Amino acid sequence: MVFAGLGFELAAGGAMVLRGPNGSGKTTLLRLMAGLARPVAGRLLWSNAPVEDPEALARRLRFIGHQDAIKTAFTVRENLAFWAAFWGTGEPALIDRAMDTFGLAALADFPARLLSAGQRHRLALARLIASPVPLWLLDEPANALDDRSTGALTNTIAEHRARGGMVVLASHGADLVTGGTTLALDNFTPTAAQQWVEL
Amino acid sequence: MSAFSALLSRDLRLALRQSADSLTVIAFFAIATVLFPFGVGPEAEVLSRIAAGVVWVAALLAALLSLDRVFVVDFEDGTLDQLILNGQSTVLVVLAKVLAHWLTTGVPLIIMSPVLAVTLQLPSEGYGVLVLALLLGTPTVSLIGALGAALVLGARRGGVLLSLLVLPLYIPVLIFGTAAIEATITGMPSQPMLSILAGLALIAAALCPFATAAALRQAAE
Amino acid sequence: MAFDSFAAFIDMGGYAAWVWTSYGLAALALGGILILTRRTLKAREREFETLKANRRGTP
Amino acid sequence: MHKFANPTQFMRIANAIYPWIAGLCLILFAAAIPIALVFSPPDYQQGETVRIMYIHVSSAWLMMMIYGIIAANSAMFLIWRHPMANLAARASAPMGATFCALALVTGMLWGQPMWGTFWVWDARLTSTLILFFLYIGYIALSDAFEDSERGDKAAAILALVGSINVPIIHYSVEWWNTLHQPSIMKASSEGIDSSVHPSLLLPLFLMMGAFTMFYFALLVLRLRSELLAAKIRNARLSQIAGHAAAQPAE
Amino acid sequence: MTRKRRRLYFVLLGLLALSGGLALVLTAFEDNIVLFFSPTEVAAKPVCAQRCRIGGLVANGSVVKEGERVSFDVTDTVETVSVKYVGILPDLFREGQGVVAEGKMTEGIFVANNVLAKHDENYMPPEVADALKKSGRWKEGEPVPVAVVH
Repeated sequence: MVFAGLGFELAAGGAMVLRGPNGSGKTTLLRLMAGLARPVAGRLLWSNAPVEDPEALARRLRFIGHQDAIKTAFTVRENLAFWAAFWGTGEPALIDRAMDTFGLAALADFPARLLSAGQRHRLALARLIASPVPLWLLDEPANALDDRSTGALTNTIAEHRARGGMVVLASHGADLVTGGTTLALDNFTPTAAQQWVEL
Repeated sequence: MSAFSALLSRDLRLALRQSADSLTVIAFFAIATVLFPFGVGPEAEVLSRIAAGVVWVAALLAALLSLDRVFVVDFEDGTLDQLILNGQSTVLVVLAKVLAHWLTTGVPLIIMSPVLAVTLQLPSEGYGVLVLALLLGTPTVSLIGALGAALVLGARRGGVLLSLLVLPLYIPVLIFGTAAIEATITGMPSQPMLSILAGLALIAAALCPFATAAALRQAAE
Repeated sequence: MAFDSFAAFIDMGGYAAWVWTSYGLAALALGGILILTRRTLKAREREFETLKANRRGTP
Repeated sequence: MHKFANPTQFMRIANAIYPWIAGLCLILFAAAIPIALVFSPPDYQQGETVRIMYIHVSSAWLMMMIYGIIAANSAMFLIWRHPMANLAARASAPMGATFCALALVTGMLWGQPMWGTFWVWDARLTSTLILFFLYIGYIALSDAFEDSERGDKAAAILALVGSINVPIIHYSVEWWNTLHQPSIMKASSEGIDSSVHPSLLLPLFLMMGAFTMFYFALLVLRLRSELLAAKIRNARLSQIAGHAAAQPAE
Repeated sequence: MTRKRRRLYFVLLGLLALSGGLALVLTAFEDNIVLFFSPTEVAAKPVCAQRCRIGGLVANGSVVKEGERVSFDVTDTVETVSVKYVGILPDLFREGQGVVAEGKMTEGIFVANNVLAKHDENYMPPEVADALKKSGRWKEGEPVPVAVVH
């Protein structure tokens, strides 16, 4: 058991920052919200209705985790174009904008295997713009990013929220959002007594 | 369908860019087959008796070699999470992956098989039915193999475990695949064996994708 | 009683090797899995008791 | 249903009936062994080797029944996530593998004197061998992951897929021209038809009953053991969580 | 497409494929996938020029033994094939009993290199078998008219 007794809601244009030490369940919570994992108990609501169709939920959200999901044999543009085609979202113009935003335009036709860790992570984040959806779930998005890219990410999140988008992000570093709520996950760590489950 | 066709074309392009991977499988198929004349002796009579079985067994082992990588690369670089979040169905992802695997390993194996059968002195009546049997049998190999590959994602000794899980399930395909060829050579009708192979492929196509999708989802969990 | 003598019983109508091997292997298999199960169970019971005791020991 | 899904409740019932199952198992063995070995007559064709049948058919019956139990429990585990169903499947698998091996070996020991060969590659024997590999694969897969829950689920999916083999084993002797004799029992409107004389059927039924009770008695012990293993794992995890909580937050 | 719809399509498609596959397999089995050929098939077609198996009943009065050399006829009551064999016979081998022989046809005679005995699903003590035969209610190789367990 990672956490218990946790509840929150997020309105359009809202943002929430998950904070807590290692192992407090930030990644687990994000994956639960994405529908990649199932909770032992508890439920997920969208517009006050229980999520009964995980696929419809998946169409409304983008999850960017620790792994960048990049094919190194493809170029930067091909990587973005594949995901845009796979999700059936986005147009070529959006792909260009995504690369511009995260400073990848000059690298568009470079094979991804030549990119540095930070550039790869930017390529993963560029999917947020190339294939737009309302809800972004970001797991430590500022990891491996330099100051300029962090600034770009902060702006992108602000623009997304201004258009009514929602963001949930796990972070233990710099503030990427202004005026969002903060959820300290270590407050919900089960007690030792709860852990000692008498099966 | 956009997810299906996008994934299929991505896998095919990846296979083309990294064509060394597919070539390794074909090379393994050739080497494994060519070992037999050295093992059992070069007498044409002995070789032609075992030719059908040897080609089939070598094709199964070669396919097994490639199955290891069907999902594991996507699993390790985080692509699998994104593929599951496709907004349509995980079964579509599985079908695209299986079709891509069949096109990139099954088809080359089928094309290679008559050449290798020549080195094993397969009687001339056998070639047509050899290709036909492989054509009907290799889709089952890809379908069952994808299930095995999804089950062992993240396991210790995944490759060895994969062969333990998958090879027993290949036995029916092997039995009827070789029986079809033997029947033709001995002047019996091969049609019943071929229709069993087709039936097995249909049954596998009906059952395996669902199980594979379930296995993938719980591997990502 | 299907046998005239003890020797006939042991001989099993000439099939002693097959019959007795079968019964021997069955006894070995059933006995073996019984012993293994009990041994694991005992070991886990002991381990669980130690863990419980340790837990009471620490607040 | 949910009453049985609760481990504490389930084990209370299981432990209560355990002495009865174990006692019944002992009584059945005490009756079956002397009748099978001494008091039952030989067969008119196979002579004394018919005594191997009592072990062989009982083992084969159990390997099929246990696989059915594993598949049913796997389905319950995957659909409703009942932890007890998972433990029952895990606890049964090694026994299923044992009985499957026993059925194969006694079949060989019977085949050699009667058919003239230890082994033929026909449908019944081949599909039984596949079942044995499935059991081994199930056990290997469920233990192959660092995260035990992942192993449980992967193995459950494998068990469900493999269950397609069970009807193949059962019907193989009727579909196929084979050395293996047809089933000795057939359900019909009049009850169960059997081509076995009652004097040979009695030890067979006794032995099958004894084997079945042996399985259920051992299942209770193994469930107790699996449950303890889960509790130990949980206790260890809670210790680790306790350590983490004791450390200062980052 | 809604989720339910999509699921329904997938399941229907799966069921269609499953029933199609089962139908193909089962009709193929009707066409007699064989472990062995019957004497009628051997007589009708030029099978067994290479290694194969034939199966049937050992014809009554056809067994001739000279040490390890045995010759006997295998019949399916329509056609008969003569078999030659050198080696040890299984204990169940006897006249009227089902056998399977592995080998190949040479000059109209089936030369076996292995003989396997097939036995039926009837089990009974010898006294019962004798009594049944004496009363004429049963002949070896036929289903037994007794033993219905209710």
